[in-house]
Amino acid sequence: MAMKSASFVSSADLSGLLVRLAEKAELWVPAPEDTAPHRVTFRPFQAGMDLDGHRLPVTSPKKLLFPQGEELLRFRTGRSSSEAAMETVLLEESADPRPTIVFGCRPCDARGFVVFDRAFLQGPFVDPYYKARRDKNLVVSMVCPGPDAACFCGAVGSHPADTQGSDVQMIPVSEGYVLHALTEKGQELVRHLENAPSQAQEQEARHVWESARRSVENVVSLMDSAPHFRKRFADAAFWRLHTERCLSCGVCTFLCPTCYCFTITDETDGVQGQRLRSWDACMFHHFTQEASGHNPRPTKAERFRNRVGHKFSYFAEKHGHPACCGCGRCLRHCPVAMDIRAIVRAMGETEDVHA
Amino acid sequence: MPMNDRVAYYPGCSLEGLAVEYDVSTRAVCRALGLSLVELNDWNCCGSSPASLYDPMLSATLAGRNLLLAQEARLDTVMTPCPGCLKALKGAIKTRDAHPQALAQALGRPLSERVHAVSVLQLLYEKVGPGALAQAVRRSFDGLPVVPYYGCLLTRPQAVAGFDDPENPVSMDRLLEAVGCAVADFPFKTECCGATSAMTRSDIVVRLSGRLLDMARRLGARAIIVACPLCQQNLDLRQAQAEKAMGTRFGIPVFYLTQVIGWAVGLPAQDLGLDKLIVPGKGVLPDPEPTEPSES
Amino acid sequence: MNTLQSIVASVWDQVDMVLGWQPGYDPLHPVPAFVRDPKDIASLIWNPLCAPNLSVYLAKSFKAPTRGEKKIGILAKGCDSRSLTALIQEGLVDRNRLLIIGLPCPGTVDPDALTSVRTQSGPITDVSFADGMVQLTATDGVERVPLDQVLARRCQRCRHPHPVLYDVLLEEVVPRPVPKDPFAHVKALENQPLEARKAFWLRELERCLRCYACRNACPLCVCQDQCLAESRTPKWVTQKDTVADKFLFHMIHTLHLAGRCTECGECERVCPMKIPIGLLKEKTAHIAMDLWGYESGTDPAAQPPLLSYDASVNGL
Amino acid sequence: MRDEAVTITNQTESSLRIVGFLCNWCSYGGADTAGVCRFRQPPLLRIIRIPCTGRMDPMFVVKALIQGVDGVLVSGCHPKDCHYAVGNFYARRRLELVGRFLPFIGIDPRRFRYTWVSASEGQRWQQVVTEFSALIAALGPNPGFSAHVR
Amino acid sequence: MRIGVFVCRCGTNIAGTVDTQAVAARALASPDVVYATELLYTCSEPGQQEIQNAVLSHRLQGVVVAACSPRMHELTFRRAVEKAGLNRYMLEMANIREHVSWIGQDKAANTEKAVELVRMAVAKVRRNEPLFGSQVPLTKRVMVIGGGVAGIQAALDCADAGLDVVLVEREPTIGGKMAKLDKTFPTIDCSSCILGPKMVDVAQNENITLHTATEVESLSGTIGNFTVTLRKKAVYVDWDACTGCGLCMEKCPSKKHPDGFNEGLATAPAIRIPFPQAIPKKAHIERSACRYFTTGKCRVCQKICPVGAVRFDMEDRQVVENVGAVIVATGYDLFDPAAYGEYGAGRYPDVITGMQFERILSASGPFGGHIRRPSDGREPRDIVFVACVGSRDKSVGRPYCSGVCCMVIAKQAILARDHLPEARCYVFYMDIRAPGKNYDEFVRRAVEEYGVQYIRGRVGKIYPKGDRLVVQGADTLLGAQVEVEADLVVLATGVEPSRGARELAEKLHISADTHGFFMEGHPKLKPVETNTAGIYLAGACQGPKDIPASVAQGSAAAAKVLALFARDSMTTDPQTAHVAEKVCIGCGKCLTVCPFGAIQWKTLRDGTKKAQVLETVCQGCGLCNATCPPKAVQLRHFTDDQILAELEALCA
Repeated sequence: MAMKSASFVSSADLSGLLVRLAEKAELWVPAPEDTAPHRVTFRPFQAGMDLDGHRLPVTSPKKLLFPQGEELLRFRTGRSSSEAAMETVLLEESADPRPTIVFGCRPCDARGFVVFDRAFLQGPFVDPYYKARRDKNLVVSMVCPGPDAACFCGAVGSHPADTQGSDVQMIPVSEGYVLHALTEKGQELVRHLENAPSQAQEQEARHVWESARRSVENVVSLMDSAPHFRKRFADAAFWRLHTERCLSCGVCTFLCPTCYCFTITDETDGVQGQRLRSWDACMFHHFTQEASGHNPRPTKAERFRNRVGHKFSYFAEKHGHPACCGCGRCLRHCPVAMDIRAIVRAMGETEDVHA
Repeated sequence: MPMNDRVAYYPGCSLEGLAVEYDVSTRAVCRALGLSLVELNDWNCCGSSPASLYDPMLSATLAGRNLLLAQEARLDTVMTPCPGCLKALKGAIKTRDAHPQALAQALGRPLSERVHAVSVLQLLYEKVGPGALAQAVRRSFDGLPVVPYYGCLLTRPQAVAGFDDPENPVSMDRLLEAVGCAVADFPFKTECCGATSAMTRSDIVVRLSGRLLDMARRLGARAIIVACPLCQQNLDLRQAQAEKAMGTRFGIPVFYLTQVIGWAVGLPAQDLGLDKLIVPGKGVLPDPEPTEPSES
Repeated sequence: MNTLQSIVASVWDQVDMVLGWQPGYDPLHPVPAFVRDPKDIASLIWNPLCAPNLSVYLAKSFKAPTRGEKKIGILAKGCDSRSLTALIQEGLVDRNRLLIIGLPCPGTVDPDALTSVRTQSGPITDVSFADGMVQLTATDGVERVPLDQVLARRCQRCRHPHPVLYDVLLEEVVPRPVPKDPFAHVKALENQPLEARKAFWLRELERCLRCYACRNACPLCVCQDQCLAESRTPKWVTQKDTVADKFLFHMIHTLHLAGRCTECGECERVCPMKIPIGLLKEKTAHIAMDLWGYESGTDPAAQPPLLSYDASVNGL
Repeated sequence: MRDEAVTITNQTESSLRIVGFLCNWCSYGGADTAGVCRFRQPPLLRIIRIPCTGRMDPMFVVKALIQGVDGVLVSGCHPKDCHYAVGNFYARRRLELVGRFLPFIGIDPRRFRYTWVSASEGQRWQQVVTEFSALIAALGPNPGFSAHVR
Repeated sequence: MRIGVFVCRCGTNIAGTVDTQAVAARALASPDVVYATELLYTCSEPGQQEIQNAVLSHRLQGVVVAACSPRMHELTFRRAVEKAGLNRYMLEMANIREHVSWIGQDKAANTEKAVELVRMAVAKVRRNEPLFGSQVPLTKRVMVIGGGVAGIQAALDCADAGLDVVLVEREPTIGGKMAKLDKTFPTIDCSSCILGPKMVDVAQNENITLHTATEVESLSGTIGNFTVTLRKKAVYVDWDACTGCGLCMEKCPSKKHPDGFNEGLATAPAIRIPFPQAIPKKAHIERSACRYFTTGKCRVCQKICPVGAVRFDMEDRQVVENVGAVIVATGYDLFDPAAYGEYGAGRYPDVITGMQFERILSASGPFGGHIRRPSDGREPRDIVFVACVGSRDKSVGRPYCSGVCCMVIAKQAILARDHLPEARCYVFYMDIRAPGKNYDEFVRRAVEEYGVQYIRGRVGKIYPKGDRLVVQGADTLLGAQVEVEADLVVLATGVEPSRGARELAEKLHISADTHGFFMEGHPKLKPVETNTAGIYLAGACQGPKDIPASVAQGSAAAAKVLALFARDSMTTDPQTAHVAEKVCIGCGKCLTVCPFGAIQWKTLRDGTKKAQVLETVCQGCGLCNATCPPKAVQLRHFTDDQILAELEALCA
């Protein structure tokens, strides 16, 4: 892979670097929770916070580019004093977003933004709200120390050292980190860092990078599941059986770095109000609830089928890779450990399940 | 009412003095009927009427202490023959239910819900009962006409006493019938005998007790059966005065319930203090030697 | 687990299906199992990691379908049996359709606590339990942790480790002793000043994602698809991502469970953000006990306090 | 009384608000009676008429206080006088429960009160309103739950 | 939506301490408000006209009137907007008089408050919807439960108006307590002479279906359409056949059974006609007394009955009646004086109750109308009446006054003196309660003309002395103990709810007070209604009453029923609960809490259960709304959104 420029940051200097970055932009890092140190979440950086590269954060950084409740515009109904009966609606665009930096996320999280970009930037329509944020955003990912039982990036065309979606990649080495700029934006950041990595450090980095990539080589791939899905689509029994224990909550989709579905509501308060775009989840009953009262996806079976279908069939065929980065949050944090990998695999299995 | 066979015994002051025969006969009868009385250790005066007149809480505390003694002796039922003491004890229990904290504070520790007080009449009626008593009879009174006199306190005020009909009680009637007495319906069974006015207004006592004796005579009673030291005293000790005032002669012996029952179950006279009576009673008592009851 | 298998086998002819647990994607995560085929009985497991309260699958919109007139067999820990009892109390589940297999419970493990006390970091390949210890076998070695040290909070305060309602009982595990004060956690928070309490909840609830896992995992939250928190008519809660709105949702959940909550702690267990929302319900349970001496899910015949009243002038 | 009213009137610059949920049959009538008798009351209270305290969902109390209303006052028929026989018996339990719950989430329980006032008790209504208003004035504004704490 | 706001000055009542002009002006700032003005007297004819004009000229869809209390004029303004073509529920009122201008002097603060109340009202009306009551057809039949004088009166009034009436009586004959009375106060006219004809009317009125020896088993349905299940008890005589000749009574070998009609002072045969004027005049068998039923032998009556009407195999049977309204007139029973041990009632034969004395006085009574002592049949010389036996006495759980006893005693004392001029009558009383027309005069006559001795005080004890009785009591006027020797003592026993009143209340879904008397809809304004629509009360079942009051209430209840049936169908109040079926989760909590049984299950085609509100039964309390977890049940006009809108308008 071509590396435009590189730099070395010692563990000691890291927090200094973070403080400097925090002045330029809204800086989010994976950090341990104050109340529960063993639990890591993405949070705005504050001085003294130490970034945790070992545990995979519970939440993904998507919130930064895709807020849970994003104000699209404000409105108020007024009245031209002359004719009381004349009502007018005054609109007001929301303010421009500030620049942001995601620092120290995993390659899988960074790859989540690739899925977002396809949906919001590379489709027939460009989403102005996402674009505004994305343009001012920088992603610094760190090579992953190794997958756990729930991880499956290897199965979805990625690996623990993947560079897709990152502007800069950090590679942990003995006394610190080697930073590789991968994009123009990345250049910007790395250029301002003085000391370049030594030969030895570069070598160690390459070694770390390689072993990380290889760590998932012999994982069963889920890349080409679209045909299996089509085959199973009408197999109601299959979906009922495999989703029986699902609680139909939103943990999987809300924690997912690639889930970008949303709903739009007007929240009025007297004569004024705001138009909100908020996270929605295809696992919710309301997601497809129609005004008539009819719901085309009445049970969790149809809803789960849609989630699998969207990630591994519809999106995959349109864009060449699944709408999934294999971070494993959806099963790791699921109340009943629903394993989407198992279901996608089962779709392909020949024997027919009829409960 | 739940009673375990061991019953706390609170004699009260009168039973140590003028009503000593009530005390001995009560102990004797209970023993004979298989009720083991445990006299409260270090019991104190119930406060009687003066205490409650002066300060209800004082009365409740004085009586309450005795109940507490029972509680500490692991005894739920406190029996006292004296209706005066009974009222004080039951009064304390009422206070416990109404103002538990207040009483607990006064007593230094809470008084258990389980502890309750009964008269010897209630004890015999509910724990032994007419049926069992009839079984235990060894000297039947076969048809001796008597009237039961409950007095004013034993069943009143109903809210406190909570036993038998306040105005027309029958428990003593039933027990006396069980030992073979012919019990007349005594309309004055709960009328006042003059009570404590004995010292200050003996004329009242003589008049009221006189009416009782007169009614008893008109009903052909040969004995009056009582359950209260004060009543016994007024009817027995002052019978002569009543006779003088009314210019007539009654000569009706006044027994304690326990004496009559004691005699019926065959206890010897000395165990019952019969010699303590002013109006001699031996005469009216059936005199056969105690017979073994037919079956028991 | 022979005894469990044999019990299920022994009642098999009475049931359509047995709700139990089977191994999940790793040893730390057993998952709910719906056994409809006797050959699957062998796959059933029962250990302190079998956390999910299976009664959630009985009354909710995603209730497990059953055919025929036979019963539904269900494995129930102490807390689960309380939930079942509450569902029966409210007529949401028909007692006669249930065959409850009671499991005296040693307490369940909080995987979060487990990871926090682990010294190794390698993926866990096996977990076993013996005389009050949890033995973790990982790729990088074996370590043993006392069970009491990694118990879920709900289990530290459990008053009914022994099932309150069952048809068959698994006499195997000895249930753990009942704690002195089950409401110690509630009181600990109450001992802080008013402002601190408010700050605590604002801090905790700000993390809430409104993923509704707590609601969906709650066996007594039967509104489900019609939950007031998502309703637009009437509109109690907005879509705004503010702590006030998140709070309103949790208050709806809490007040709807007031006098009904069986303290199974599922809401807290399933929260991906690990917000101690169980405390809210525990407080209402505490109040119900104070005011009416009522403990939900302990008497199938009892009427929940908020669905009944005291007709005396000064009563409550 | 008079001074009471005045002192609190001065407080209204700080725009304190009490919302009252009154049952149509007893307490709303009691408030009317107080008005007809010209019983002076502080101006903090805004009354919402409901048919019966049985209609009172405890969530109304919580929502009001979370949104920053400074005080919530619920009033209905005296127990046993409920126009619907038992509405206030149910309300009594629900309101007592929510009242005891509020401090747990850091809301000052003194900001919520429920009481019983009959249609004839104008005097009593004046007393209730005056006392509660004075209390709320003393407690000052209720920040509600919009404030983010980190 | 287009909303108009009308702020009333109410002369100076409001304008005096509220800047109504400012309130109107600022109302325009609220959403959807297109017109706002102040008016001098909004409730006046011109005021209402203004509103109607504005509705038309500004095409208003909602109206807010800021004025007095809605309890005062809501109806007025609803009618006004209706005249202008709006639905009456598109009106909201802001109470800025009773709740603002009259309770504060600070004009600034008042104005601010008024502005906010208007804002809240606007927010509410924005959420209002046109509501329409539903039409319910009426079953124009009425059931009267209880055949005493109150029930008879109600039945006759309804029947005379052409209604079908079903009269249900528990006893084998109608007539109730009044039939037992000898004379009535204060006119001393003969009870059976005035009641008898009415009883005959009942029998002869073809609009009245009479069920005697019958009890109500259950009632279902709602106003306009009730279904009542009755249980006709087996009387072992075929009443269609029985001619009431009474031959069976003569021949019945087991005659010595207490005669209930004569209060146990006489005996009657096992097969009997209650009394000569009984309606229906038919024989029935008292099972417990009958030799055949007790020993299996006899059947004499069956053998001698000329028409062969006796049926030993008869069994209870159910009858179902459909009616549109129910009048409950179950009357009263008398207190059992045995509770007063000291009076010896039951122990001393010559201590009797007032009702027993009525029978003694009655020419059809045990002694053919001659006053004699039950014990030895001697004529009493001294008769003592004791008042308030089971009245105004907490200790026996009867704290209330029975109302009639004072008059009954006066009447009985007068009659006693009439029958036995030599007799002396004494009355122990607490107070004399004689508030009715000519009542006090009547009592005075007893004292002044008939020389009845009234002693003010309670009786403490009654005891026998020889063959007489000594009545011992207090004379609180003399402040002395008194003892009166008497041959006969009459206890004026108090009035209590009739046996089984509580159970009946449950069956009818009406409420009873602590003593068991049925609860009227409102103590002053709804004396004959209950809180259950379509069920009315008459007579002593609602509280102690004398004959005139009972008759009056009987007619009043009848009037209510006639008013109800004046239409062919009725319009219900639309402010009721309503279930959004899609949202309802079928948890049934609303069914549990509804005080009126107004919610029932509805099973959909797919078998799922949903709650369903019976709008005619729903009283609109909203308890179900507050209880429903997903808020599927909404109380119309007080929905969550409407209340929340008011709340949010306040927070804004």
